[in-house]
Amino acid sequence: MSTKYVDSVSSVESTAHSENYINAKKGLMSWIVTLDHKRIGVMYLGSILFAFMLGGLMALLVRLELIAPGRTIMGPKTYNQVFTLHGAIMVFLFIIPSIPAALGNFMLPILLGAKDVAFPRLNLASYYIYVVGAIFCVASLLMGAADTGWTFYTPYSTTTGTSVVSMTLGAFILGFSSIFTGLNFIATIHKLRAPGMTWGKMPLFCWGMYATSVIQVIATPVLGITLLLLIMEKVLGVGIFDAKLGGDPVLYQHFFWFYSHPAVYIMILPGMAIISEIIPVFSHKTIFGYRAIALSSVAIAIIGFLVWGHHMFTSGQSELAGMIFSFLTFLVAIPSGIKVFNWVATMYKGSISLNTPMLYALAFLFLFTIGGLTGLFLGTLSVDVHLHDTYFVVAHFHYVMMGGTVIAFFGGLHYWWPKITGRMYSESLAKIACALTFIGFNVTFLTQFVLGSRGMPRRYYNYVDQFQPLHAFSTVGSWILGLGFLLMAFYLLASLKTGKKASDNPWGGVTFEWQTPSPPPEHNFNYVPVATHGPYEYKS
Amino acid sequence: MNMFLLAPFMPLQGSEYAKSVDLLYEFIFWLGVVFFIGIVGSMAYFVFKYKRVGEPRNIPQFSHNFALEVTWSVIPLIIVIVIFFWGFDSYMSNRIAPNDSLEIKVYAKKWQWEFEYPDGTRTLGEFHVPKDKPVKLIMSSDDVIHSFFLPTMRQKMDVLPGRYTTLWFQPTVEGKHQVFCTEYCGDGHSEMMAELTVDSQDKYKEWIENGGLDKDTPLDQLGARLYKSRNCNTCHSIDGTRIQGPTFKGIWGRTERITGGTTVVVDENYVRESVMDPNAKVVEGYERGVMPTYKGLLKDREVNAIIEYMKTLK
Amino acid sequence: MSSGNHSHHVIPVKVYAAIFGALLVLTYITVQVSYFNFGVLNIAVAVVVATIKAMLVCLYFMHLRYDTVFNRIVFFSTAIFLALFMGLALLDSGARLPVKPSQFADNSPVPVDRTAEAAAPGAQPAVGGAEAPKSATPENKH
Amino acid sequence: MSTAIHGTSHGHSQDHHGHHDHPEYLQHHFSDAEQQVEASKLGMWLFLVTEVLLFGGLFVAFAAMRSLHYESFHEGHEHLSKTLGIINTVVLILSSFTMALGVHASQTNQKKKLINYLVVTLLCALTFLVIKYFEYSEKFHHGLLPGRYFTAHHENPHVSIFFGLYFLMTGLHGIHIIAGMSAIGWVLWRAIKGHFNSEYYTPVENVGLYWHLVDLVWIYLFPLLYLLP
Repeated sequence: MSTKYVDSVSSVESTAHSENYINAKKGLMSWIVTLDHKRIGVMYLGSILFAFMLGGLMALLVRLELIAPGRTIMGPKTYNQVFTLHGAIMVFLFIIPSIPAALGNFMLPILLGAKDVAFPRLNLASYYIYVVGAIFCVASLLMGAADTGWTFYTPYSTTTGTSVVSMTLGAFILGFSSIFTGLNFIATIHKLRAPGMTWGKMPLFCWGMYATSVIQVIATPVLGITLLLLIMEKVLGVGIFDAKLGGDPVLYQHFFWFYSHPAVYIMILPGMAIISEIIPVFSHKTIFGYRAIALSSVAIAIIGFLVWGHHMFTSGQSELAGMIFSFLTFLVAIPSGIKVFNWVATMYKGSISLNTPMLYALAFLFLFTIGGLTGLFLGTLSVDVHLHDTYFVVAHFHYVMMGGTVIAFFGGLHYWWPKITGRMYSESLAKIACALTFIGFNVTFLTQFVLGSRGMPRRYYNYVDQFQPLHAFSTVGSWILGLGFLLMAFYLLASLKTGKKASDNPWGGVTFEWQTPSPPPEHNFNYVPVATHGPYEYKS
Repeated sequence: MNMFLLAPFMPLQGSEYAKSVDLLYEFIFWLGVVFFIGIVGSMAYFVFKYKRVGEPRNIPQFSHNFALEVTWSVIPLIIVIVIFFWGFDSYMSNRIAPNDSLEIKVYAKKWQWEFEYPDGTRTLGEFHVPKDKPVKLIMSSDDVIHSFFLPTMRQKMDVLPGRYTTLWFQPTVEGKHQVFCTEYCGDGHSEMMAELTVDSQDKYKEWIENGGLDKDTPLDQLGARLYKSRNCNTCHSIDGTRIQGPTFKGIWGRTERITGGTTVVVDENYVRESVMDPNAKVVEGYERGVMPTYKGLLKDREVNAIIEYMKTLK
Repeated sequence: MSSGNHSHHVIPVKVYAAIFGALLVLTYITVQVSYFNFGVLNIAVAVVVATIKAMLVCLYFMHLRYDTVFNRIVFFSTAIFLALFMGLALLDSGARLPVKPSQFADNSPVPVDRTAEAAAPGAQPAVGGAEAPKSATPENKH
Repeated sequence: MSTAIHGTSHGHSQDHHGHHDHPEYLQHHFSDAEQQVEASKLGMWLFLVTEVLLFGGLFVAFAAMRSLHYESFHEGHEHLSKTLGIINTVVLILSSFTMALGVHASQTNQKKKLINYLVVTLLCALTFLVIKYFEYSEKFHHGLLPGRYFTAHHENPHVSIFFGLYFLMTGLHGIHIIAGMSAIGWVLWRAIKGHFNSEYYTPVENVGLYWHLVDLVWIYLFPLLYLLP
């Protein structure tokens, strides 16, 4: 156990126990202008869960429409707007900020043993920029939402009448929120580690956040310039991306995917970071291959910049470019594989307790393995030509983004819920919700692999009759999935009121956050934490 | 040997190339199953075997094993490189069309495909090709990016405005094959389908001789088929609801007010004129310049067929 | 209390003046070079001179030379990512040129913007073939 | 990294500056001044990375469009006046020089010089904007505008793309100049109020870094737009 350097007076600790970051200051203003990374994390958590509900609603509408060919509940134009909003809200408003900005903001400084992030004011600014960006996206929803898909491909996006400018402006602003979070975390990890915490003693969550922040800082500006060029293309008709005016639509795709593929690693790396925290604690065993997992996070971050062309194998790209991108895509698959092997190896000869966070971690391993392996189909040139832009791709990225990041996010939420709120949630309800989510997810998306292989194209409002049974099956799955999340919302909110008090260390973890009261005091620790050993060293 | 276990997963194998793609698809699939069982199986086994009972005591705390980690890095690396080369090889073999292939020009425009044969025959929404002969499609778009997808031939290529992209296949199975548009292109994206019919050599010759017409089908049935295949249904409904153009239901013989005050009776001449020159007499309340001209796209017999079909729509 | 550690490195004014002079000289050079037409070489010279000037500003004006190693890595990694982006994005810009007629047997011109014709009433939709169509995306004389 | 461990045993007042045994500029969550300086400089360098990549995107678009429409870009480039470009470059390099001297002055505790150099830098930036204003008004006058607003006579078809990119690149650069000027103004105001000394001059240094980057971007913009035949 990490020795407390300054033996704080026990009386102080007990009084401090009741005084924590939530009740340290009262009143709405104390939340609105807070500089405390924990409060900003909680505010982010509330906002992204709201965005998740909104995006999830859109998803249920899409699936409901597709239960039968032809018109079910909405016309083609509305359907296109709903699936565009589903994509844009889920990507820009939920999944990119979810783990880094919500859980990361709360946990990173504590895991490092720091009092706060490096630039607290920048952290608050990042949240308010997120809110402004969200307002622009929701405003676009009200003024005839964009119907271009979350990729805004030109020349369709520059010629459609819907409010593409408002949505792209929203995404442009959200980009800055993401940059500031990344910038903040890199400075924090470099400069604010506790005394004695070398890079080798840092918890793997911080390694994951570090790799994610590197991508956020380097890739997001290119999204900014891409959306700026798109807005100028639409407003001034500059003609860079519109073939009729002499531009090149494939150039837009290069610009867009140069950001968007690293963006999918911004999504998955934090998920992996959480899994690297959960599995050792619930197997009561030190992580297997710490160095391999840490370095593969950074490797994924770097190689992630080389592979964007695999989104464009059939876009009229030259065969040479296709070959290069296909080869590099396979290289980036290796670090992900190494991580999965290391997690499974960690469980070998451990003492595994199946609490809810561990259940989510196991679900992550199951779903992410399928997601990763189906990526091999899409990385292979000849098979991708058949599968590109079909439901196979939809299933693949849902398995990796939802089965991976969202499941890991909820695993992390359950893992740190006692620390964030000081309350325990009902374990039995949580297990049911996890089972529902797992079953609903597989029913919804396993069928879509088959749909895609049989040639069902993506973003189709109406489809030929032979696909109807699979679509209906997938829609039923989405209801089960929706039910699972509803149940989770219920018992988590209920736990705020009726949950029993959480102890400092409910799961027996050895990283810093379990040695401070839950919820933690305003300056995270009542003593100066010193890292004397690795993050997962258990006394066997 | 091609016992293709995953047949229900994939559409009909319409060409030899389709078979080679399916072989690679199957290889990756079974490889995935092996890895999946390995990972999830051992995970499940560990959860079952090392279930925590009471307080965890004397748990071995080994943290890495260099040899194991190297093996499970190198082996997947070799496997993925093999998959890469196999995929790249079959991709390249299918990118360069043989010289003697039948070149068909394909024009994509918002929500319909138009085909133009070397001898000038033009069809809309359907095209015929001879069996066992390479066919090369030279495609370009008139407005936004579309994508020509032939599932049964495992072929897909985006269709870009302002330049040509090509795609070729050699069909071996006769019959009708579905064509989809797979690059999102607006409201009618899911309607933008076409139909490839693979005929035997002589049947194709006969089809191409009389400019892609069906001799025997009665006019109103042909009209009904053309109503769908020529995409009239995208703008003109037959159940009375208004889309972008007036509905065909009960239109025959009705007098319509034309923008500019004059009126006209919907008869053969008006329909023929509106098909060939849509902006001549536009019914009041409808926009000009929306309906594309069908001049050169519909043979006289086909226009008569549509007229007969409209007569049946009471 | 100020510990004279390395982050407070003070560069003498003379060095700043020298760098300033060098920047002016380099600007003069790059301007003079632009008056002669060396074809592709011009781009190379322009970029090289600009990079030298940029390095001078970075190392001395921005103290990168006396800064922590990590800051240097951070700044020069942008050059790598930028080169990666430009290189792979423009790798096949040659393949994506509006296609020249010679590439096709019946040398049909660059795809014709038919909607422009179709919209114009009564215009015969120029469909490939011999007569030169009025096309909105004219050929590119490279 | 000497970290003076001092147990601030229980939560102290939350204000940032008024802290009895710490220099007032030190924020509470940093253990000492040097850690704060290095963190803020690292943060600034990371921000400069995002700026470089933002403009980098524009350079990639410029290169792509130039390779596609060489003649149009050549014709568009003829309309730009080289002399104004040269003057602007010299002005910006001068402002970069005076900014560097300003940082030097703040490092050596010379408040008077710091204020003078900052004022000169602001003036140079202003002259840059004025010259830019003349260039833009001349373009507006001749109708050399981006995209659908391009009304000038042109032989090659895509000169409007050149001016689209010209206005985008120099416009975005101009916005960054204005942002830089307001930052320098803020630092000037704090310098006048005597916030800076040889121990604490990080804001001056960071604003200096930002200003040098703006100059750096112009160093690349100038030859690509004005000089390349």
